Amino acid sequence: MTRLANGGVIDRQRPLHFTFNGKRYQGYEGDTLASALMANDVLIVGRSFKYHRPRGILTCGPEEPNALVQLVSDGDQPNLRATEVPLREGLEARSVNCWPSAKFDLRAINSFLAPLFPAGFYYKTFMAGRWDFYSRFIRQAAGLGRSPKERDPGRYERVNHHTDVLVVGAGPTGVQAAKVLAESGRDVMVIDMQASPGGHLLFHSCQIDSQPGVEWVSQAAVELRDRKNVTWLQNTTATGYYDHNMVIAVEHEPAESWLRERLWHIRAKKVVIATGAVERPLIFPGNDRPGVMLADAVARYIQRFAAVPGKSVVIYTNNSTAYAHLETFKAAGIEIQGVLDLRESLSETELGLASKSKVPVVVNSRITGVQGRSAVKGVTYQDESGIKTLSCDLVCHSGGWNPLIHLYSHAGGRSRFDQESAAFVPGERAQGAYSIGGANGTFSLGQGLKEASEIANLLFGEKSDDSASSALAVPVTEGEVSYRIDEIWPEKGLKGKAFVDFQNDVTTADISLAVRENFRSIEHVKRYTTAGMAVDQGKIGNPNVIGLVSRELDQEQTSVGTTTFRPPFAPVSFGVIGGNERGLLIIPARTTPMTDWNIANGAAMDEAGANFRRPFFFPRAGESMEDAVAREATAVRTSCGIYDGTPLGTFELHGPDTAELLNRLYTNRFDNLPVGRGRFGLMLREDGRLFDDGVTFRVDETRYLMSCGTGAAGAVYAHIDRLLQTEWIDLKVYLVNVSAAWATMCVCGPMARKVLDKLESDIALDPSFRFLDFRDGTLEGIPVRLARVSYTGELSFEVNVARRSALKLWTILIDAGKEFGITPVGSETSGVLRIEKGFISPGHEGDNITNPFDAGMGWIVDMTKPDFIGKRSLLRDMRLGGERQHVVGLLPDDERAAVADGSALLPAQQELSRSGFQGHVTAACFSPTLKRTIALGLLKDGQSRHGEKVIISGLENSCPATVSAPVFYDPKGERMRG
Amino acid sequence: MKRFSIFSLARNALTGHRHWEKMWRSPDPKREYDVVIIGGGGHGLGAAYFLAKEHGITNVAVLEKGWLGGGNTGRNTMTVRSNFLREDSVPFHEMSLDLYHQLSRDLNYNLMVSQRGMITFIQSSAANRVALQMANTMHIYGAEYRMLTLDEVKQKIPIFDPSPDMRLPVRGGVYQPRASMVRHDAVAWGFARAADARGVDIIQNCEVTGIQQENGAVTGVETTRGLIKARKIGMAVAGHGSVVASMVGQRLPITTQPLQAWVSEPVKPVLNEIVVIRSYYGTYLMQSDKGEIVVGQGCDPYPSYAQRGTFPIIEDATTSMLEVFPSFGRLKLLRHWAGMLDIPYDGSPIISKTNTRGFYIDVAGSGGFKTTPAAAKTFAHLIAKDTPHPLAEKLGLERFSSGRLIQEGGVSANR
Amino acid sequence: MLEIPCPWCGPRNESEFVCAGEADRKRPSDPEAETEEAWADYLFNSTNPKGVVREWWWHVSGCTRWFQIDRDTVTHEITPVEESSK
Amino acid sequence: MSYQVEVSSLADYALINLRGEAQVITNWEAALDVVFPKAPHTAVINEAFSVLSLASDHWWVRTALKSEDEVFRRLSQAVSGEHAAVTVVTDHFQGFSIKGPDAVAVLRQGFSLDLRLLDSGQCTRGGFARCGATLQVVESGTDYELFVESSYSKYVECWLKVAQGDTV
Repeated sequence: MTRLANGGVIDRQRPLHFTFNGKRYQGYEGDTLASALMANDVLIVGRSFKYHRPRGILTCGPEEPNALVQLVSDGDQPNLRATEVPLREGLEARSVNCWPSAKFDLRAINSFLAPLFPAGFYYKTFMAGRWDFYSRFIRQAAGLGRSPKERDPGRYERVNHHTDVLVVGAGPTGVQAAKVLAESGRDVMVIDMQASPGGHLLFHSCQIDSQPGVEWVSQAAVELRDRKNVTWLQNTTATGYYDHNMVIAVEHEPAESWLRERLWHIRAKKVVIATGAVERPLIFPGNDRPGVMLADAVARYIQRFAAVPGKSVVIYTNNSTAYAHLETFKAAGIEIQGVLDLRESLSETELGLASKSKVPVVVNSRITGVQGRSAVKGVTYQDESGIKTLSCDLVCHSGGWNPLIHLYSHAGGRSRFDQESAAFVPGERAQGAYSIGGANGTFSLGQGLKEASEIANLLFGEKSDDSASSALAVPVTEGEVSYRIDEIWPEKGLKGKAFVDFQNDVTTADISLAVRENFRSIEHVKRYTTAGMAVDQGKIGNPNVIGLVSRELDQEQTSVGTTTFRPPFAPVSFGVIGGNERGLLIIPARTTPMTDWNIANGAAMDEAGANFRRPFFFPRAGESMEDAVAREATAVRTSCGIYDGTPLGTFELHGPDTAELLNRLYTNRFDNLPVGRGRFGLMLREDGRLFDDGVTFRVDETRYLMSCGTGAAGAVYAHIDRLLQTEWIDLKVYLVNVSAAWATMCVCGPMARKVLDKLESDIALDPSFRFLDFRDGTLEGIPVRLARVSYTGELSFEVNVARRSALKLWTILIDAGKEFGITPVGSETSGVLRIEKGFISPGHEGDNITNPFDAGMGWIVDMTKPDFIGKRSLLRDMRLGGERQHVVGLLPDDERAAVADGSALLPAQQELSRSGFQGHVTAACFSPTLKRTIALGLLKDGQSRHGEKVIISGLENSCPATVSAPVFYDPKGERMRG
Repeated sequence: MKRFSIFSLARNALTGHRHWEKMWRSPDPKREYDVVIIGGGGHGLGAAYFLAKEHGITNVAVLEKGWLGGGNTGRNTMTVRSNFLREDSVPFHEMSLDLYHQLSRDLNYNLMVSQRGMITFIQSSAANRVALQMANTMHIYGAEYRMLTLDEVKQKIPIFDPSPDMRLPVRGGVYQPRASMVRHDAVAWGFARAADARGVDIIQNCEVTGIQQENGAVTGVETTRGLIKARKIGMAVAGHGSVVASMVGQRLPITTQPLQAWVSEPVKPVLNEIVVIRSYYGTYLMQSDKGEIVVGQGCDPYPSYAQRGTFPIIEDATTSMLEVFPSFGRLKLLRHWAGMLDIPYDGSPIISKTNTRGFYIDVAGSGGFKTTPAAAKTFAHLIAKDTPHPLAEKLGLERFSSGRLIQEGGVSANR
Repeated sequence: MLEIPCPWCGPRNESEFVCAGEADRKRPSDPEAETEEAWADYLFNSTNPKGVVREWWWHVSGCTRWFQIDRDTVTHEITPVEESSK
Repeated sequence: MSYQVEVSSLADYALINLRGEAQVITNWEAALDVVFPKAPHTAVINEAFSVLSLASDHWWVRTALKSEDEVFRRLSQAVSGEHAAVTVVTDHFQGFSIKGPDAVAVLRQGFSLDLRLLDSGQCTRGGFARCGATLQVVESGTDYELFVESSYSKYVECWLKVAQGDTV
């Protein structure tokens, strides 16, 4: 293996040094790691998954199954295909899955134990004792490369793009199709996996319009790229075709230097799939030895990289394409020992090419073995006259070509087996996916260019001669060999391992075993043998598996069918899929005008509903949570507290039918709510369970202001809007979300009125301002709406102010309240205050199972109303009766007991019994006001068990407690109504 | 049925593995059976196995429209757990876990049950409360589910490397040590082989196109391979529950929605436990024995029978994964697919009689793989005895007309 | 990723919408006249067809309008439903 | 290194949300002496204010902050007694300006809708990042104004900074 003195598309002025498995080598700019290794005579690049057989490079593209490397120098990435790794100065890579080295791998012992490892052996053993014991060893042997250790420093981006036509593949047919479409004025996007346009013409010499093919393509590409209606991306792989012509693509080398990769969501009206085809291997014993390569790949290494994998070659083929390479091999100084052709006869052109290169051809021949273990020494073959040998250091084989129908199949397209080209080709098309050229099973370049020239007709039914310009004449090609193939399967019972899936070490014997054990569906064969389940996803192996299964079952290949093609076409980094949504961008952190103030004043923040961040409590130096909560709760009960109620949902409802709507939404009546007053309302789900609650004010005759829980706001808005727009379309009501327009500050506690009195205001705060009244006016000149709403059970004023003046008024209130001990209060504290008052929270006591009667809220349910959401289900609950879980209070005998939310409730007698489950604690806390632990819970038939003893059973401890009414403080609510 | 073991492997190695017998027969359907099971996945084949093993009913046919194990049994993420909220769920799922741990021996087929344990990250006080409620309920039923401090989480999962400015900082976790991973295909193949050996006919490529009735009782099924008579018909067709049940005019409280899963390329072992990142997008991931990182997420947001999913689901799950395992950024997605789940309104399994006598349904619920052996055992009991198994008493359709649902999430959230 | 035809805004990506269930699931005008069976059917059951279903969709991030489409749950082919025939 | 675009918060704007059917529209048009835009994505812009069409029965009137009360009053009185909704929503939304040659390179990361279809002067409402937004096209390709619910303003600020490619 050497580097040719000249030729190849590499920059010989720019040598690049790299290390592979610890040894230093040198390649050139334009090389891939694979071509550089080849030019440095490195033959063994890895070990196979199960038998750990030495493996060399097989192909020259992303379908490479053997040359998988760990790229230590670029983020320690595992399982990269050396054929896809552009060579860089200082690149460092290592083989995967072998120890201590690729040349000498301890686990090669597996090949001697191979008879014990047929397909699916692990289903038939390792059953003594637990699988965990065996899996520890198996997991060490499995897995190819190493997962990266460091955090991925890469930055990524996801973008959305729309185009009329997306062309996938910038080979000759793709570029010609793009030209025709661009000239028709449509918006065209072209994406191509290679670094530069040309497709297979980058690797093969062939004339188009009497110009070297690759020049014709790159010239056409340059003209197209400048057009306004064309977007062109090289180094970009189309990885999946999704619903409604959405194609996901990954751009590997974006122009923006700070981006490592960019993910494209491309919505196209039509998609032209010009992704070409891949060569598939033949099946013969020893076809996995290092030095056995695909014929087209060797031609590519010579043409593109001037790298020569061997000095003397035997070519083994069942089709015409190998003959086109004879000249290339000869010109590279490779001695061709002979062409072994499986077919009975050759065509004129094939014979002509062989004789022109003076190459001996043997027809009707079969390779029966490859000599040499870690390098090829020769082959043994059989023809009419018996077994013969040929010595060589390189075997090039070609079993035919497979159209890349992956994207076409993702789109939902059906494929069929075409006898003539012996390959699965597109059949019944789906969505806007159209295949042309190699991807369509059209292996003649001339024919492919014809399809491309008629693309406008194919996609839009426009005859191509309608458009005037001359560019649409079909380009003329010379130097093409017409494709001929006879698919001939090897006889059974050949000695030696003949591989079908190189990476997962699946042989023809495994396929026969699977069918013998009655795994007859192609999906069963794949899953039992793991053929096609490796990193290359069966790109070159699957067609042979299908062929072997169809022979074993004596069934047509079309009826055997393919396994499902699943995205991605080629592996995609999780980094680019995650885009730049890291840290704070993964889900929004919604804020209020007081958020920064809260943080600045030492709040311990917590996650509230609907992505809001809110203060949990405000610890002072040295205070535990319990201490802080006790201080804050005591302040609200005895002097004055202030908290930020802005995250609550706030909706304006306008219209003459609003009262009727509210009557249907809430369990209580709202049509008799006078202007200037609010009313606490309970909303149920249609199945009668607690949904949300809150106060709704009547602002004027036909305008109401509804507030609802933070977490439920989105669901409440959707619930009301759905009913208005799909069920009760005759109700005249407009629903307007104004949640973020208002900031809400609750000044609560016995001193609340005194704090507000200190401020200059036109709002009278005397007792005529009754509980659940609201009044508009100004505080310190700032327009506000004061409302007497209380979620703490104390005297409380909700100060609602426009966002623009919120922080200013908040600081005024804090200063005014200093002399009254005003204390900022967090949600943990308001939780304690809520439990003390026994206020029901749909999120805690509701628990998706409680109806209002279970929660002791019968007082708010007006069953005389003709209908409201949930009423019919309440009638069902009442009619069916039976045991229900009721909300109860719980008073632990040990007043200092620590009770955790979620603790189970058991009958007093047994501490722990399977049938004893009676319910659970929904909310527990130490009440600083009552100086004891209190809790709310759901208990079977709880309302008839007040005074009874139960056991609160937590994970760490359990304690006896007495069942009580679910309210512990100011049951009649005199303090908040005062 | 010849027993599998290392000795059978060695014996057959000597003769080039040419003498292995068929795992299961491919018989032509008889004209009549005592019981016909529609659906050849884990639940259907398992029910047939338990009918034969525990109830002595062997004149049974399992009808599969495609290839056995090709439905959700072949598409899930191999996770088996019993961490649930309700007292009617925990014992049922605990039985499933117990059965899984003896199934390899019972079936003489290695299901590769690895007890990895499952850790759910706790990233908010609300998540903490739910975890405690679950832990307490499970504690009552003898299922260990304990809270972990942040240090314990870091010590169990070395690659857990949260960034400092994490949107929802991880404060700890909750851990079910017995949660396990099971090789999904092997469940279908193991049950199929054992049921076939006991005389059950497994008939593939046989789609049921209609169900015949006479005055309110089933009499047989019309299939693409002819009419098959039977007095008892069991339906276990995850993803097609509504389609088959409509053949007897039975409407069900389920919607069919895709549940996607995907794998990375195989790498050396880096992750032992099954990890759940609930608070962002409800993402869960684990590393298979072969070395692939397997990731799953909640359902796609609309009903579909297309057996493929929408890409943003993978994007959301990936952002969550990278928040706790940033080193996975350079790891690559290898393949993604989708199963079709019958999502019940309350998220719990439905194993029930119906309005049509002799027609029984097993709707696996929003994660049918973890319930496979328990559902199969209780479904067999229901078919054989026409009364529910004690642990499946509350799983009937009656719970919907009585309104006493077993609320484990499901679709109840958005109705 | 579906592209949903909003009657007002034109075709948009599925991420802008919420699928709001089967259109033939109408709330009974007089719930109390419904039997327990019929009420449970309305609350919990779905037709859930494998094929074309008429659904409500809500353009929550766009014009916030609720509209109906016919969608094939196997091929995801979508045809708009005329406003009047709702 | 980052995209060439300047992002800034808008301050001098007032937004008045209008909901109403045919008969009230003529009252509003008379009150402001302007014909309302009726087709999707269209807006009418003059020096005093601009009227944005958001849905078949939904408009925004955008004006300078100082004339918020006066315009609100004129619009409310024009429809008193009618079934219509006139609401000041200035504080419910936070506006951003995104200007520069790479404006689309930033916006296309957040909007899934086809930005090519929106000419200068047009507007639309659509999914943006994880919060949705109302977009006004000042100059197609280079000058856009974006309104998001104000509880998302900190999130959108951070989003725009990261989308610009700032190596923060």
